Amino acid sequence: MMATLISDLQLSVSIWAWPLVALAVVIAQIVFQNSRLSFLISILGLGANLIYSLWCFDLAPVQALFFGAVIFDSLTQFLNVLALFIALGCLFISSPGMFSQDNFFRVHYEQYSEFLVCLILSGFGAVVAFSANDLTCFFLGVETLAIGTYCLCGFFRTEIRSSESALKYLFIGGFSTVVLLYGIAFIYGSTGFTRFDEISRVIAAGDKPLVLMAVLFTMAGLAFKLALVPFHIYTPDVYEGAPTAVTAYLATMVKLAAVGISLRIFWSCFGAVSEVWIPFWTSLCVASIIFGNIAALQQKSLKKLLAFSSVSNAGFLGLGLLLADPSRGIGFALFSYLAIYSGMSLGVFAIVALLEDRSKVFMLEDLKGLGLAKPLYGIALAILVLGLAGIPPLAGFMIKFWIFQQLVEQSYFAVAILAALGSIVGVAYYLKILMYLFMSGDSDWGLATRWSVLRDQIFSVRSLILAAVLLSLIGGLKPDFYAHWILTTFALK
Amino acid sequence: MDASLKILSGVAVILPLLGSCIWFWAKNKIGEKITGLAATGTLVISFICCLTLFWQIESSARVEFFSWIWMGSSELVNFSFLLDPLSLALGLIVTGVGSLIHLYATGYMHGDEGFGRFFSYLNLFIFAMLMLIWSDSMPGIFMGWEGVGLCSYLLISFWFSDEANATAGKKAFIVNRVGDFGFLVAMFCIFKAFGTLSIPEVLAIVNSGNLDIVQVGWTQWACLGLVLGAAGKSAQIPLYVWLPDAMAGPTPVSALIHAATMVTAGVYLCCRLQPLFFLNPGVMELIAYIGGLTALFAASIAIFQNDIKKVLAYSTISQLGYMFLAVGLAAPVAAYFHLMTHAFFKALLFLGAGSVIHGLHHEQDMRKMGGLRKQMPITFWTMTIGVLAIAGTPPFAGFFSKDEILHIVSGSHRGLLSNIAFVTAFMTAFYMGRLWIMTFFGKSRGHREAHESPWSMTAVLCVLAALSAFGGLLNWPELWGGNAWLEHYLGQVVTQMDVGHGADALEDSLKLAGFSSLMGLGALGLAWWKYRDYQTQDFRSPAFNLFKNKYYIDEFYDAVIVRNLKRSGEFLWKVVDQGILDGTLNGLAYQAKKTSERFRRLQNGLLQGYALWIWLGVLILMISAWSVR
Amino acid sequence: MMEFAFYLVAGLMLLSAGLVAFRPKPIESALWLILHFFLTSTLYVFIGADFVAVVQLLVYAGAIVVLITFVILLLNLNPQEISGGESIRWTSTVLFLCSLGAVLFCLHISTPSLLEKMPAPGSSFGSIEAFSRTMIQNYSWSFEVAGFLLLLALIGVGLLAYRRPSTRDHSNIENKSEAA
Amino acid sequence: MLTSNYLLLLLLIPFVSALLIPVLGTRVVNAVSMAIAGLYFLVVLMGWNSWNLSFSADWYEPLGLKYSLYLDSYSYLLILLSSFLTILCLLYSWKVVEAKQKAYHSLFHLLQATVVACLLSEDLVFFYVFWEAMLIPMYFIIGVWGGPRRLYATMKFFLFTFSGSILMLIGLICLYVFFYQQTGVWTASFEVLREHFQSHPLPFYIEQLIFMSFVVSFAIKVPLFPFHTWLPDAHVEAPTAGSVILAGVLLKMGTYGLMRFAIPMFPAAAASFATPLSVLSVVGIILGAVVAWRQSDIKKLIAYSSVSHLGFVTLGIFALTETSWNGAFLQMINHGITTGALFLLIGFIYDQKHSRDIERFGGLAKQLPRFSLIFIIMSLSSVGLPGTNGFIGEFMILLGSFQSEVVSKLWVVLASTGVILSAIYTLHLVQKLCFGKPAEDNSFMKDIGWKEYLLYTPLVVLVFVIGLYPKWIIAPIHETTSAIFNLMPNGMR
Amino acid sequence: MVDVSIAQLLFVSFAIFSIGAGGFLIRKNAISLLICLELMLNAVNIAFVSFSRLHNNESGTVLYFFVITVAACETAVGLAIVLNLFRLKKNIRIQEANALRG
Repeated sequence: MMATLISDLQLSVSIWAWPLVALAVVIAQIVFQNSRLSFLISILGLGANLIYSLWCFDLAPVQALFFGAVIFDSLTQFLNVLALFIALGCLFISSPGMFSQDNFFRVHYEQYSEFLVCLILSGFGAVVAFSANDLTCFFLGVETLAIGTYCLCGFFRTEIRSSESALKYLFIGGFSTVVLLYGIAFIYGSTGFTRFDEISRVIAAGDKPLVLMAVLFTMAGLAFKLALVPFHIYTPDVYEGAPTAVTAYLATMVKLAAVGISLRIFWSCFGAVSEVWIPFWTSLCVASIIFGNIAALQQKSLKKLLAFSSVSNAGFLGLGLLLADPSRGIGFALFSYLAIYSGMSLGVFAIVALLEDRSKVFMLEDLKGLGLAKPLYGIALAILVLGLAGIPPLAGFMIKFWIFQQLVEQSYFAVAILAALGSIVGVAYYLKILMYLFMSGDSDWGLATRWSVLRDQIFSVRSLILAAVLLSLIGGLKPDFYAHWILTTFALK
Repeated sequence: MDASLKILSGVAVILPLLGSCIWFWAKNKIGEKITGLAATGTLVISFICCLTLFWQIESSARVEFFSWIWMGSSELVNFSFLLDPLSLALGLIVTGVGSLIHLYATGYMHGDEGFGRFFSYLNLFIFAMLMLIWSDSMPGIFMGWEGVGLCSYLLISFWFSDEANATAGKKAFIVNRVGDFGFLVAMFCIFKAFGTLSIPEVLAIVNSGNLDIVQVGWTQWACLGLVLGAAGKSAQIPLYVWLPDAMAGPTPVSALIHAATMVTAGVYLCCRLQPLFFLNPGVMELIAYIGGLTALFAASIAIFQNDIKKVLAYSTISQLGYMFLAVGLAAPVAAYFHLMTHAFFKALLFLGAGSVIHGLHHEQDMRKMGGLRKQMPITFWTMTIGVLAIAGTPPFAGFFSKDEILHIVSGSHRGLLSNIAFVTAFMTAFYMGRLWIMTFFGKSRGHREAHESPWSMTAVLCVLAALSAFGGLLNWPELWGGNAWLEHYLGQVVTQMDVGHGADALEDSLKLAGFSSLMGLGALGLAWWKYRDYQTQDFRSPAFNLFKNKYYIDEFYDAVIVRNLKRSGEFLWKVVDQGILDGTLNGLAYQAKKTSERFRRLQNGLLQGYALWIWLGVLILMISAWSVR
Repeated sequence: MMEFAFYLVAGLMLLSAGLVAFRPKPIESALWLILHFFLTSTLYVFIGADFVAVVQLLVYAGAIVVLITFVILLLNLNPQEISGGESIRWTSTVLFLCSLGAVLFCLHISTPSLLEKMPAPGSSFGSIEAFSRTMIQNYSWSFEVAGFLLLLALIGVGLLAYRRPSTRDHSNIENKSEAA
Repeated sequence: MLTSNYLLLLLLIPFVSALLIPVLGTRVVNAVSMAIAGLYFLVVLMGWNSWNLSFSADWYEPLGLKYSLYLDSYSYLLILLSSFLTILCLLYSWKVVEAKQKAYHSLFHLLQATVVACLLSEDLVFFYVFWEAMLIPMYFIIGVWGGPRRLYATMKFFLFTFSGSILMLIGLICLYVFFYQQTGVWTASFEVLREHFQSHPLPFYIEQLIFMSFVVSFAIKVPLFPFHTWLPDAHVEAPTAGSVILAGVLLKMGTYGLMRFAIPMFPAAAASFATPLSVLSVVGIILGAVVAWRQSDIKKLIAYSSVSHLGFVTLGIFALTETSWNGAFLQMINHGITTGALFLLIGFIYDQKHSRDIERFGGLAKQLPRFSLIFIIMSLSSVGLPGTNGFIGEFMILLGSFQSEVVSKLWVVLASTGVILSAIYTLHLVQKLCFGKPAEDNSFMKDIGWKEYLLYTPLVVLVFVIGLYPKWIIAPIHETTSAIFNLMPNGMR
Repeated sequence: MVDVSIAQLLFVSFAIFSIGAGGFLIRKNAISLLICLELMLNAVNIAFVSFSRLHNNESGTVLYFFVITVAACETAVGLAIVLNLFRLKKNIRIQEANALRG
C-alpha cells in the first residue's frame, strides 16, 4: 500500500508540484517579505514543472492513482502542460505592477505574494479538476479553482470595480456551485459510486431514474464555468472589473478546467447516454456562439467585448467537446482549439494589460490611433484579433476550420451553418477594433497609462505578446508543430 | 494578280486610316493647306486604287488579309475583302465623291481651329466605309458599320462646345446603336443557322437551296434584324429621327456621310444579302412598305422646313425611302442606280447649300436668304442642275433612276405603293423648287453681303453638277435603246425583277416617263407660282402645324421611350438598389445592432438579476427535458 | 409515530428555512439558521447518520454561523442599511419561479422506484469508523486537496481583507477610488 | 521550359517584398516597390506559354492538406493582368499618395501576393484561405486611404464578401469530408475531388446545394445581381489605385472561381441552374447600365457599368459553351484593362479638381485634348466598339450564349440590348465630361504629362492590339477552356 | 431510524433549496445572501446524506464533509469580500453594487 502510494506520488509529480510551489512562495514570503523573490520562485517553480512534465510526457496506458481517485492519462498531462503555460502567462501579465512606482500598484503589490499563491493554488485546483477520476476530486478541484479566482478578482481591493467583480463572481459562482452539487448528488444518487469508471459502468448497465436530473444539473454547473449562454451572464461584469491578468486567467484557465472536466463527465460518465445530453449541450453552444457575437456588437468597453468574444469561443469549445468522443479518438478539433485559443487570448489580454489605465474603463475609443502611434502593438493586436475572428491564414482560422470539418463529418450540418452565421456576425466587431486601431485618422494616441514609464522595459509581457503573435501566424501557416503533438498525444487519427 | 489586288485594296483602305492618325496631330506642325491637300491626296490615291481594281476585276474576287476574331474552336472571322460589282461600284463612289468633298472641305473648313481633327475624322470615315462595303464577313461589315457610326458621331458633335451639337451626335450614335442591336441579333441568327458568318459561304449555302425549315426560320429572324439595322443606318421609319439633327455637323459632313455614302449602307447591306431576303418574301414586303412610307412621310415634312439643310436632310430620307422601296420590290439594281445618282446630286445640293451657308456666314434659314442668283452665280447654276436632277426632269441623272423605280413600282401592281411613289415624286419636285426659289430668287431678305465661295468649293460643285447631269447614262434602259450597263454589271451578283420587254412595255415606260417628268415640272411651276415673290409668309393655317412640327415624332419618342427609361433608371437605383437591396442589408445590420443594444441593457449589473438568469437556465433545461421525455 | 415526527421535523425545517430566507434583519436570519441546522441534524439522526448529525451541529452551527454573526456584529449595520424592503413584483416572480422549480423537480424524481421506502442500512452505516476508513483510504487525495483548499481560503482572505500597517496613504487611495 | 519552382518564385516575390518594404527608408519606398513590381511583371512575362506547371508540398499532412499549386493559362493571364495593373497603380500613386507610404506599398504587394496565391492554388482549402486573406489588404486600403464614408464602405465590402465565403467554406468542407467518407483518404485537391465526384456522383440535390454555396460566394465577389450593392460604395470610397485593383483583379476572382472550380466540379448542377443564373446576369446587365446612366458621381457610374459588364461575363459563363467561355474570360481581361484605365483617368482629374460630380466638369476636350482623346478611346472600348477589345469579348460571349442549349435565346437577345444601354450611359458621361461648354473652374487643370503617358499608353495599345488581333490571347485561353470542357460529361459539350 | 422514501428526502432538500434560492434572489444585503447560500448548501447536504443512506455507503457522507469544507471557505472569502466592499462603499446593499453595468 505504501509502495503504491509512493509510486503514485512519483508518477504524479507534475500535479502536486503545484501546491509545492505555492507552499514555497508562502514560506519565502513569511521569511523574506519580498514579493519579487516570490515572483521569481513561482516562475521558476512552474517553469521547472513545465519542463519536467514536457520532459517525461509519457503516453503510457491510462493509470489511476491514489486508489483510483486521480487519472493520469495523456489528457491530464496535455491539459496540465497547457495549464502551466497559462499560469506562467498570467504571471507574466500581472508582473509589471511589481516595478511600478505608482501608488496604486505599490499598495496592491505589497500583497503580490498572496496573489501568486492564490493563482498557483487555483491552477492546482484546475489540474485536480481535470485529472479527477472521482466526484470528490472533481468537486474540490473546481471549488479550489473557483475560490482562488474569487480572491484574485478582488486583488485590487481598494478599487470598487475589482471588489464588485469579486463579489459578483463569488455569489453567482456559489449559486452555480449549489447547482453543480445537485448534479453531483444525483450522479452519486443514481449510481451509488463516486469513481467515474464505476459510474459509467453502472450507467451503461441500465437506465437509472435520476440520470436525467444528474445530466441537467451537472450540465448547468459546467456551462456556468465554461460561460455558455445563458449561464454566461456574469462574464462581462466580472471580466470588466477583475485585474486584466485575472481576466486572462478566467478566460483561459477556467475554460480549460471546465473543458477537461466536461470531457471526463460527459464522455466518461455519461458516454452511454450521450443521446440524452447532446441535444441540450449543442443548443447551449450554438446559443452562445450566436448570442455572444451579437451581444458584442454594441459593446463600447474593450474588456466586455473580449468577454463576449470569449463567450462565443466557449461555444466553439463546447462544440469541440461535442465532437471529442475519446472512445472514438476524435478530439483533435477540441484540443487544438483549446491550445490556440488560450494562446491568442493570453496575447490579447497582455496587450490590454499594457495599455490599460486602471483608473477608468478601457473603452474602444481609447484604442484610437494606436496603430499609428505604436505600430508594433497595433499590428500585434490586429493579428491576434483577426485570429480570434478566424480570418485565414491565421491559426484562428485553422481551429475553426477543424471544428467545422468535424461537425460536417459527424453530420451536424445545421449546427455548422448556424455557427458559421454566428461567426459572420462576430467578424463585424473584431473589424471595429481594427477600425479604431488604424482608421481613426488622427494619430494622437493619448491614453495616459500608469505603466507608460516602464511599458518599454517590460520584457516578460512583450515576449508573451510576441509568442502569441507567432503562434497565431505559424499556427495557421504551418499547423503541424502543435497538431502533431496533439495527434501523437491522443493517438488520434 | 492576287497579290496586286491585295496591295491595291490594302492601300486603298489603310491610307485613310494612317491619314486619320496623322492629321489629328499634324495640322499644327505642317499647317492647314498642306494638311487639307494631303488628306485629299490620300483619298485621291485610294480612288485611283479603286479604279484600277474596278478595271482589273471582271466578276469578283476575295482578298484575305489576316484572321481577326478567333473563337478557339475554328477560325471564325478574317479580315478579308469581297470585291465584286456591288462593293466596287460603291467603293468608287465613296472614294470619288469622298475625295471631291475633301477638296471642298479644304475651302469650307478654312480657318477652323479643328481643321486637322476634321480631316482626320473624315479620313477615318472613309476607312470605315470601305471596311463596311468591302468586308466579306458580317463582323467585318459590322466593324465598318459601327465605325461609320462613330465617325458620324464625332463629326456631328464636331463643334462640341455647343451642347446641342454634342447632343445631336449622341442621339445619332444611340439611334444607330438600336440598329446595330438588330444587326448583332441578325449575326447570331445567321451563325445559328449556317454556322458561319462569312458572306460568300452563307450565300453559297442559301443559293444551293437545300435549307431545312429551321434554318429558314432563323434566316427570317436574321432578316428582321437586318431590316432594323438598315433602318437605323439609312434613317428609315422608325429610326430616321437622328438624321435631321445630324445636320448640326459641318456641311461637307452632311454631304459626304449623311447624303452620299453612309446612309446608303442599309441599301447596300440589303442588296449584298439579297438571297437571304428572297427566302422571306414577307420581310421584303415589309421593306417595301417601310421605304414607301418613309419616302412620303419625309417629303411631307420637307415641304415645311425653313432650314435649308433640314430640307435636304428630309429629302435625303425620302430618297432613301425610294431606294428601300426598290429593294423591297426585288429591284436592287434600280435601288443601286438611284443610290449612285442620288449620291451625285444630293452631294451637289448639300455642297451647294454649304457654299450658300458659307457665303452667308453660316446663315441657314431660307427665310433670310433670297436673291442670291446674282451674288453667287456658280453656286446658283450648279444648284439648279441638282434641283432639276432630283426633281426628275429629263435628261438629268435623277430622271432615269427615279423613273426606273417608279416603273418598277407601277409594274409591281401594288396600288398603294405606286400612288405613294408618284405623290412623293411630286412633293419632291415641289419642295426642291421651293428651296431653289426661296434661296436664289426674289429679293434678298435681310442678310449681309454674300460672296461667292473659293475655287476649291466651286470646282467641286461643277464636277458634281456634271456627274448629276450625265449620271443617268450609267444605266440607260435597254428599252430606250441604251445598254443598261449598270444592270448588266450588277446582274452578276444580284437579280433584278424583270420589268418586261417589247413594244407595249416600251410604250408603258415612255408614258410613265413622260408623266413623271411632266409632274416634276408641274411641281416646280407650282413652287414658282407660290414662292416667286416670297416675303415672309408661308403656309400659315394651323392645319399644317402637324407637318411643321414633324408629326411630333421626336416629342413622342422623348415622352414614350426616353422619359420612361430615365424613370425606370431612377426607380431601379432609388427603389430597387438603394431601397430594397441595400435597405435589406442595412435593416439587417440595424436589427443586429438593436438586438445587441437590448442584450447590453440586459447586463443591468444587478447580481441577483444574473443569479435569476442562471436559475432560469436551469428551469429551461428542466422544462425542455421534461417536455422531450 | 416516527413517521409523524419526521414530517413534523421536515415541516419545521421548511418553516425555519423560510424564516431564514425572509426575515429582514440579517442577524435574525442567522439565528434562525442555527435553528434550522439543529433541525437538520435531527433529520440526520432520523435517517441514521449520527456522526453527520454531530458534525452538522459542531461545524455548521458552531463555526460558520458564529462567523457570520460575528461579521454582522462587526459591521453593526444601521437599520436603514438592512431594511431593504424588496418590491413585491420581484418577490412574487422569484417565488413563482422557485415553486415552478420545485414542481418540475418533483415531476422529474417521481418515479416509482424512488418512491418506495429505503431499505434498512447496514449496521456500520453512520459509524465514525466506517466513515474514517473510507475517508482515509479512498479519498485520501481529496482530503489533501481539501487541505490546500483551506490554505487557499486562508491566504485569499488575507489577500482581500488583511492590511499591513506599513501601508501609508490608504485613505487617499480609497477616496480616489470612490471618486472614480 | 520553366520548372515548378517558378511557381514558388511567383508566390514568394510579392510576399517577400510586402515584408521587405516596411523596413525600408521612407525616401526609397516608392522607387523600390515600383522596381519590385516591374521585376515581378518581367518574371511573370517569362512564364508565357509555359503553363500547366504544378507544384505541391505538404501543408498539413494528417488531413491531406497540401500547398498544391497549379498554373494554367487562366490563372496565368489573370496573374499577368494583376501584376501589370499593380505596376500602373503604384506608378499612379507615385506623387499622389503621400500618407503612410510604406504601409500603402506593402499592402499593395500583399494584395498581389494573396491574389497570386489564390489563383495558383489547386487545393480547395488553400484556395479558400487566400480567397479570404485577399480581403484584409483591400480592407485596409479602402479603410485607411479611402474617402469620407470609407469605414462604412470597407465594412460593407468585407462583411458582404466574408459572409458569402463562409457558406463556400461549409460547401467545400462537405466535399472534403464526403470524399473522405467514401474513400478513407483526406484530400482537398480539386482534381482528385472532381474526378471522384464525377465517377461517383453525390445525390443531385446535395450537388446543387454545394454548387450554390460556391456560386453565392463567387457571385458576391463578381458581383452578380442582387449581390452587387457593395460595389458602388467600395469603388466610390476607395482610393484610385484601390478601385483599379478592385475592378481589375478582385472582381475577376469571382468569375475565375466559377470557371475554374464551381462549374467544372458540378457541371450538371450548373446546367440545372443555368437559367436562373443567366437571368440574374441579364438583370445585372440592364440594371447596371440603366442605373449607371442616372449617376452623377463619376466613379459610381463606372462602378455600375462594371456591374453591367460583369453581367455579360457571367452570362457567358453560365451559357456553358466554349465560345462564350473564351469570350467571358477575354472580357474579364478587357474589363480589367478598360475599367482600370477609366478609373485611372477619373482619378487623374479628381486629384486636380477634388470633385467627382459629373455636372462640375465639361468641355475638357478643349482644355485637356490629350486626356479627352484617351478617355474617349477607353469609353468606346467599354461601349464595345468593333476594333477595340471590348467588342471581341462581348461578341464572343453573346454569339456563344446564343448557341447554348441551356440558356434561352430570349435572355441573350435581352442581354444584347445592353449594347444600346452601354452606349447611352457612356456617351452621356463623355458628353458631360469632354463636350459642352468648358466649366469656368477647369481652367487651372493641366493635361496629361509624361508620367500619365507612361500610364495610359500601354493600356491604349492593349485596347487596339486585342481588338484587332485577339488571336494571341484567345489561343491560350482556349487551351484551358477546351481542357475543362473535355472533362465535362458529354451532355455538356 | 424511520423508513422514508428517498423521494421524500429529496423533496425536503429541494424545497429548502428553493426557499434558499428565493431568499438569495430577493434579499438586499450581502450578508443575507451569504446566509441563503449556506441554506442552499445545507439542502444539498441533505441530499448527499440521504443518498448515502440509500446506497448504504459512506461516499455520500464524505461528499457531505467536503461540501461543508467548501462552504466554510466560501463563507470566509465571501465575508472578506463583503467587508472590503463595506470599507469602500460604507454599505453592503447588493443592488447598489452595479458599477459594472452596461
